[in-house]
Amino acid sequence: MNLLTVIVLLPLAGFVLNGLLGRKLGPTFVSVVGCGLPILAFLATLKAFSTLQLAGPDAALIEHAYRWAAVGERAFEIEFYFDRLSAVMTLIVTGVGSLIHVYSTGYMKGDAGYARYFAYLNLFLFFMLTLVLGRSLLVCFVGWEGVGLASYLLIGFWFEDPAKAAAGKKAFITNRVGDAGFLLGLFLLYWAVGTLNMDEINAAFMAPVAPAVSASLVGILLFIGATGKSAQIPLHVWLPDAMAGPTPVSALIHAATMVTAGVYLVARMHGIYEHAPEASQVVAVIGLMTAFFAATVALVQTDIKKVLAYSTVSQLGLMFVALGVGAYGVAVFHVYTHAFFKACLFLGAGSVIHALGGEQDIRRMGGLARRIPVTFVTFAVATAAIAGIPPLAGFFSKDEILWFAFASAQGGSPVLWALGSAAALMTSFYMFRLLWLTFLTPSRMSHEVEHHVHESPWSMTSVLVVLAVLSAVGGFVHLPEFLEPVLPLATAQESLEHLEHRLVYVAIAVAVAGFLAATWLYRGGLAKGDALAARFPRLHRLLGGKYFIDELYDAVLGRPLHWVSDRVFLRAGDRFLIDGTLDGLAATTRRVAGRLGRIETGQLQWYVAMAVLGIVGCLAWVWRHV
Amino acid sequence: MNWADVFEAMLPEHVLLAGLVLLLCLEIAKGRPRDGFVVTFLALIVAAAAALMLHTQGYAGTPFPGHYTVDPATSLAKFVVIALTLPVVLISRDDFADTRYYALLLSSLYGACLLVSSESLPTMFLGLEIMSLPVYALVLMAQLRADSAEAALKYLVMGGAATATFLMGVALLYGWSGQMTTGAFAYALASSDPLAVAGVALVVAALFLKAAIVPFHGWAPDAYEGASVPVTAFMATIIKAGVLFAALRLFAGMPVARPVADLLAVLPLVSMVWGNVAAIRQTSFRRMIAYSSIAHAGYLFYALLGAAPGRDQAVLFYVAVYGIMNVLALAMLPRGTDDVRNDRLESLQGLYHRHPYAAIAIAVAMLSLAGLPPLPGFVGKFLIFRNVLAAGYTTYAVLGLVASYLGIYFYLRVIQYMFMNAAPADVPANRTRRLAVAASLLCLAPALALAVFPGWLLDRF
Amino acid sequence: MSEPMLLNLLLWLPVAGIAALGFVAKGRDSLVRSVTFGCMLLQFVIAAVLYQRFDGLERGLQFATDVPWIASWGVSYRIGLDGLNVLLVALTAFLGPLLVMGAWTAVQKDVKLFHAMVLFIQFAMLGTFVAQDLFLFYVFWEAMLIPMFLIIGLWGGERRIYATLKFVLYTAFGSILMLAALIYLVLATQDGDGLTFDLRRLSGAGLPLAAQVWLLAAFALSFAIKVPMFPLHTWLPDAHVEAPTTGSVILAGVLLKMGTYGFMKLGFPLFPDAARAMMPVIMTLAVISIVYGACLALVQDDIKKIIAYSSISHLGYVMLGLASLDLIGIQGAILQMVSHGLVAGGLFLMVGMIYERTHSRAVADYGGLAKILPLFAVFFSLLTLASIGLPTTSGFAGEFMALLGAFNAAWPAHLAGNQVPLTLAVIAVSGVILGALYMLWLAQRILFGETRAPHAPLTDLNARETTILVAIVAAIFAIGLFPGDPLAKTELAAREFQQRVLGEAVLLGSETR
Amino acid sequence: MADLQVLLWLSFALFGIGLVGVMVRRNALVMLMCMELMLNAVILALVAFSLRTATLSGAVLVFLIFVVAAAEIAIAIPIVLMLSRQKRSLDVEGYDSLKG
Amino acid sequence: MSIDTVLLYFFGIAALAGGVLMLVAQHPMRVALALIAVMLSLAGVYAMLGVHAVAVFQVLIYVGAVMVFMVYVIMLLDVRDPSFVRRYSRLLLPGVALGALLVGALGLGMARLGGAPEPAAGAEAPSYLVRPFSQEFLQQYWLHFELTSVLLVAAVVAAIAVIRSGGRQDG
Repeated sequence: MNLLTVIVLLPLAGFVLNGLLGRKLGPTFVSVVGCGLPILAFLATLKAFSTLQLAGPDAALIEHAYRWAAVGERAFEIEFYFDRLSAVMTLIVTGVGSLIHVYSTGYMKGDAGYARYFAYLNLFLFFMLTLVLGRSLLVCFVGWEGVGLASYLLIGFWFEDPAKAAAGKKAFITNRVGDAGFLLGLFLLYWAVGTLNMDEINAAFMAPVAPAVSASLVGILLFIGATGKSAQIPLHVWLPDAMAGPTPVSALIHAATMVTAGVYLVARMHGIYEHAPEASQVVAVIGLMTAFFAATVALVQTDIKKVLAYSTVSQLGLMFVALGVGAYGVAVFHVYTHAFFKACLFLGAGSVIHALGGEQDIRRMGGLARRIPVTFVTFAVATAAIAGIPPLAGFFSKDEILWFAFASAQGGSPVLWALGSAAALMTSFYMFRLLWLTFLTPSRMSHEVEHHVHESPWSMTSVLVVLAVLSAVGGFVHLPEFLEPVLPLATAQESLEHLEHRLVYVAIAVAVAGFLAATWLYRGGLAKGDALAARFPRLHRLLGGKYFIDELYDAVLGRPLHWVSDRVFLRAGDRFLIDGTLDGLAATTRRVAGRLGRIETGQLQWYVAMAVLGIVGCLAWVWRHV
Repeated sequence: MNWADVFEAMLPEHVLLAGLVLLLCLEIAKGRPRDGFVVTFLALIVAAAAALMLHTQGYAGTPFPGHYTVDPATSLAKFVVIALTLPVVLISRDDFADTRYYALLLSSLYGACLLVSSESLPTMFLGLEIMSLPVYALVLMAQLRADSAEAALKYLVMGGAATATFLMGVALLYGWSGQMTTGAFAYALASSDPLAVAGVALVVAALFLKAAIVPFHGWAPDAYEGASVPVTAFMATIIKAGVLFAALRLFAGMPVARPVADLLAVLPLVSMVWGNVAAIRQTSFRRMIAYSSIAHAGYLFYALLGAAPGRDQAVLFYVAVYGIMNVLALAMLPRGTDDVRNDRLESLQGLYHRHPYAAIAIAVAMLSLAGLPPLPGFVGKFLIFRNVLAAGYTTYAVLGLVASYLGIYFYLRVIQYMFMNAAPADVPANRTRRLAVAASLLCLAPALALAVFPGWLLDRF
Repeated sequence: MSEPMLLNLLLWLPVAGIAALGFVAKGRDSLVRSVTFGCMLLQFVIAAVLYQRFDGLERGLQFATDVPWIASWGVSYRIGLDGLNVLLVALTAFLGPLLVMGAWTAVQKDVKLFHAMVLFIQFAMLGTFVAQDLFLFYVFWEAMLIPMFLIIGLWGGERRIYATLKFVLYTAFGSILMLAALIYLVLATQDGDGLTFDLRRLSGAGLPLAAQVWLLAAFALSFAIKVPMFPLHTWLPDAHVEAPTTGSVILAGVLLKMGTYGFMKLGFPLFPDAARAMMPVIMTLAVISIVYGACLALVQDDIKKIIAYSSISHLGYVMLGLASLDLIGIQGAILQMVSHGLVAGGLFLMVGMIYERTHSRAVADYGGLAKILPLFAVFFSLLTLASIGLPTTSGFAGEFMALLGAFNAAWPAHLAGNQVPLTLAVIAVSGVILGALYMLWLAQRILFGETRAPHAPLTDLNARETTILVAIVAAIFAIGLFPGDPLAKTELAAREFQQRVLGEAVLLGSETR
Repeated sequence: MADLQVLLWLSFALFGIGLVGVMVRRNALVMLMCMELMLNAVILALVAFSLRTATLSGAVLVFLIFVVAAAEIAIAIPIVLMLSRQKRSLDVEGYDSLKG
Repeated sequence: MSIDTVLLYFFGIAALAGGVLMLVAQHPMRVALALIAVMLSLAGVYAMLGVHAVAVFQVLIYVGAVMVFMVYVIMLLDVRDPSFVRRYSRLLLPGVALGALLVGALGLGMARLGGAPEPAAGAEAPSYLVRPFSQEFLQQYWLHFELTSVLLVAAVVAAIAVIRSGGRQDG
């Protein structure tokens, strides 16, 4: 049985069924199909996973679906590839995905676009599975673009609001910029290696005779694709805006799965990066910058989802730091833990928003701990996990990242470590700030809102609980070793190995420090924080305005493009130069026509004169040649 | 002189002459006006049949050696000329009731037939005169407008100048060669004797005058506009055809070398541009057709640049198609009492909604004249430019094609008026006349045949 | 029925349809529509059969007819299917019935003439594709002008006369020079057997390079105007905007492909040496078209204009793929032609549908249509996605392969050491971004946001319109997901094209490795 | 025997005078007479060449020209008469209602 | 120089003078008389050249028929017409210049002939007496003889048609 194909197609079936029939057959049908098929996919993945486990550590299941196209001797095959890396990703996608589908049945209850929502969500799963299961870059790219599409559709799910529709468009366009880089890399690889199968490409780069293309160039191009999808500087701008979508979507797409596609891609193509130190360095530096700057922005955000969004960006940055220093398995490890706690956080935030009837501003929350206890507890666990409090999941993965950032033989350096730790510190700080302001401080809610606060239905809370548990214990699965047959372990510089334990303590200290700082500042509510902001107004504005990157892009790219298109191309080029020339020629012809008409005066003598002129001309012409 | 030969070889001419005589008798006997039409029509049919018969029989002979020759090609040309007159006669009946009109038409046609067969310069001279003289009167006979006499005088004076120029050229050629055959001209093409080249130049200039090549074209727009519709049709087709066939006889298969080749290229090229451009701003349909015919005369003379067999083929095909289309367009024009107004292009506005058939027919004619495939005009254009290119005049060919491009606009403008513009408020309702429809069918059928099977005509060479 | 007859039937069916229309009494408009539709449908069925029976592995013409036409010049009525035209013939026949359906209620004026013209242009377009004789090709090529002139000029918008004259005069200029070059070519390549217009025998390969370059330039001018390539594109927006829906669909769906088909069938193979020499120029223009068209689409406020400029951009990919002279690129170009025909045709049909309801094409007049016209929004989104080349749609297949070809062309031997193609290909990829930018912006403005429309109560798509769009979307996805089948039909021809152009000179990247 | 050149010069001069007359004179009748003068010039040339080439055909053509000239006048005069009646003038410059 | 030559030159000069007179004479009647003078002079030239037949017909047909007709017409017409008063059209100067150019173009070309061309060798000078001339005409140019009749018929019909249609217009 073509298990992998089935895994991919199950959500697609959900999309088709919900899309075509959902509106007619009602929400129950939609829920059953929408949740059932992903769960089936998850079960199928488990089955495939067990098969894979039996096959041995470095085995891979390869399934040929069909031949997309063949040109000459070259064929573009649609093949699915299931090794341990894809297995982990698939499990995350189907597992967390299924949970979020279940959660959504509660969250989206009663929405007019219920069927549409589940259709989109299933479509997303389909493309995401295509992405992680695809053997060739082409299939991967199909999924890559497809998840962008699903993301676009879901961000703009409530399209009546122009801002939400615009956010969707922004996400898509920004992703497209990255996709262009991906495409370029893909083309280059195809030209150089002659195949798009990722395992073969890796093998080619591992081979003694490397392909005739700069691995760094290809690496950087693919990484551009990754920055788009994974919201890294400079293409991170879409992710915060993407919070316009329904919260489960943020959890699934913009936290747990899609945004980690970039990490997956780089990890998957590690064969290239291992031979591209420059590219790796770029990956690390960009990742670090993203981690740091996103964390600083998250410090001052007041929208609960925006905080989480920047936190996601920051965490993704850390993953790229890991990738950049060659710790591919560690990066995937963080993807894995991050999927749990960040999904839990988002869903918790969703639960809060649900409880508050749509309120997202943490300045108008507070004191929710007792009102919605399940949400609070799960949220707190996840917060602790992301902050890196041991022994929760986030601690393990983050600690390893920081260690390899410091000590990796493939580009680790104290600077990476220091700034990464600073980012971790800020993470801890803003997450606890969020926890305090939302749940623990005295209520700042309006009376009416407060009156309606209620705990979410079991379909939502149960998911929260599951995720919280996973966030708590997920770290004990030591993924890097498990992935070792696929993704080689990074090696630490021997001279630094003795520092490993000390750094663990530092990491714990950092997490605790963040917690303490947040407690100190926000335990009493907003006042202290606002006072601090007032003391550094410029800095606060800079961070609150997200470094004004959007405005910068608009001024540097958007407007000039528009200006050039409008003024130079349209007005000067098309209308003035081209059409102007042609219209001018036409007008000249008409004018000449008028002149010629005037030559025809009606005077017979003039006609004769013209004729005589002609005769003289004829004679003169032939005489010249006699 | 073999009388049987004379009879057979000149059968079409004889038939025309017989018709002419019969018409004169009718005129004298004061027969009913309609009889003139019937006699003419029958004479034309018989003459056309005779010409076709001579052609298909492959008859070749010289009833008057050195003066007059008949071969299949000339018979075919005669057939074309005579057959083209048929629709002209059909659309004449409503305008002209008297027999004199038909007598003049037949005599002019007789002249054109002479030109086609002429082998000596005097014959050609007489042919030209017999062809032209009646037309001066025909132009004037348009009773519908006051300007006809003016048009006739202009035509006459320019025609007279052309005659004198032609004769002067003939005199010089004669002085050079001592001969009066068309061969004298053809040989003179290769000579560099001053007499010969001057003679050639003058004869060519005279042909240009008759065919209205720029700058000899002054008379054409005025004459076309001033004449009545059938006469315009006759002038635009038969007269032009006659002149071109005369030119073919003169060049007689001789290759054209410089400087005469430049003469044959430059002025016609100027004509194409001039005619096509000047037509853009015209408001009178016939005047526009006149400018169009100036341009077309340019294409026709271009054909002479090419080598011999292709040249005949091109001219014959082009003349046939061009004539058919001109007659078709003029036949389907709305007609009424106010000729000046009916002649305005604006009166064509919205024609499609009033007379769809007429509009479509005119559109076909216009597109064919513009040389757009799949209409036969394209094949004609193709033939001509193929010859020019084959003769090695690439630049001239390209320029000529570009000049022909200039013409597309004003033909399309007519279509635009008929199909796309709304009719003016006070358009008189003109009934489509049955004879005009018959004439149009006489044009459309061969046009269709030539579009689908151009080879039928082309392979006859 | 014998196989060649089938192709002849396909070709001449519209003419029969016109003749049949002649017998329909005045005023019976729906009968006119039915007759035309029946004719088109039958044509589609025939085309489908032909497509099925077409054997991609067989060299040379299939379903060929060769009857002398003007024997003395070697002109024949010579038609046949080969790999280059089989897809385009199928596309044309596929769009035919949809055109008629699309115009079912939109055209109320001069219905008979309209349908006659649609049939006529269908005839001319099919003829251009199947013609295997240069003369015949030219005749059909030019014959397209007349019906298009009338379609735009009679049933078009306000500035229709300007637009239609611009279209015709632009196009005719190219054709005139092509005619000159065509005659020159035929005369220059004349051999002992006299003239021939047989496309299989004609080749300008023996001519000196300078002559070839001139001839190719003349042909290319004509084709480039039709494509249209920068800077000869300015007729297209005007023509599209003013044309009635049917006209736009014909233009975008098939007519523009004539240009690229011309390059593929005539321009490059006839003058291989010149083609190789001029390839950088052509590639540059293609890339400029991609970027320029996309940029201009960005600043338009008329829906049709946006799609019109997007056509310029999309056909740039076709030219890029062709100019790459790489097998994948060529195949991609062919696929992109078909894809663009479907996508742009579909988009124009949709614009027509909404225009029929509101009589406005201004983007600013619309908003939030997704709320009031959900079905419309779904299809519009799907077509938008296909237009921006989202994977699984046909747009992706074409664009992807064309670009991939361009990359492979970056290092073929005939341009050894030339970094220009690589640079160009990289620039071309930016079109992917710009394409998403303008199309999504368009979709966002009209589908999303506050509900806004010139007339408040709008009805969603009816069954007829839905059928049209379902057919188009199905085709788009069929090609996008399974391009292998069409590509298998064209591969041999694409390879022959490639070999003819490259000659003995070099073999390509994708072949040598 | 007179010098051929002299006769030719005379012929050309008369031909030119005729043409100039057509161009510069306003009176329609004068115009017609000038055209006759042109034909006379041609006749002179023909006669001269006939003598030079010692053939008769030139002279024969002369006779044909006589006939044609007469016929031309026979048509031209009525036309001019018509015009003079219509336009109340023989001034050719006034005959410009057709133009453009 | 023989008397013949003198007379020839005299007639030639007279013809030229008559031609010039045609250009400058104001009244059409004078122009007609000048034209008659030219024709007669030319007839003299022909006679001096020995081409008697042409000379005779020149006088008979041209002067006797054509010009008499012309003079009648001139007398018929109103003399107060502006064209009788103002001789020249606007194109006087350009016209004269063009005429001069034309004569120059024709004449200068002929001047390159370089002396009198030789008559065809061995050809005996034909007789231009009326009798051999008529024989030649009727044997060689029989066709043209007949054609002139067609021409004349056509011309007559045309003239009648013109006059008739004129009459109708007035009526």
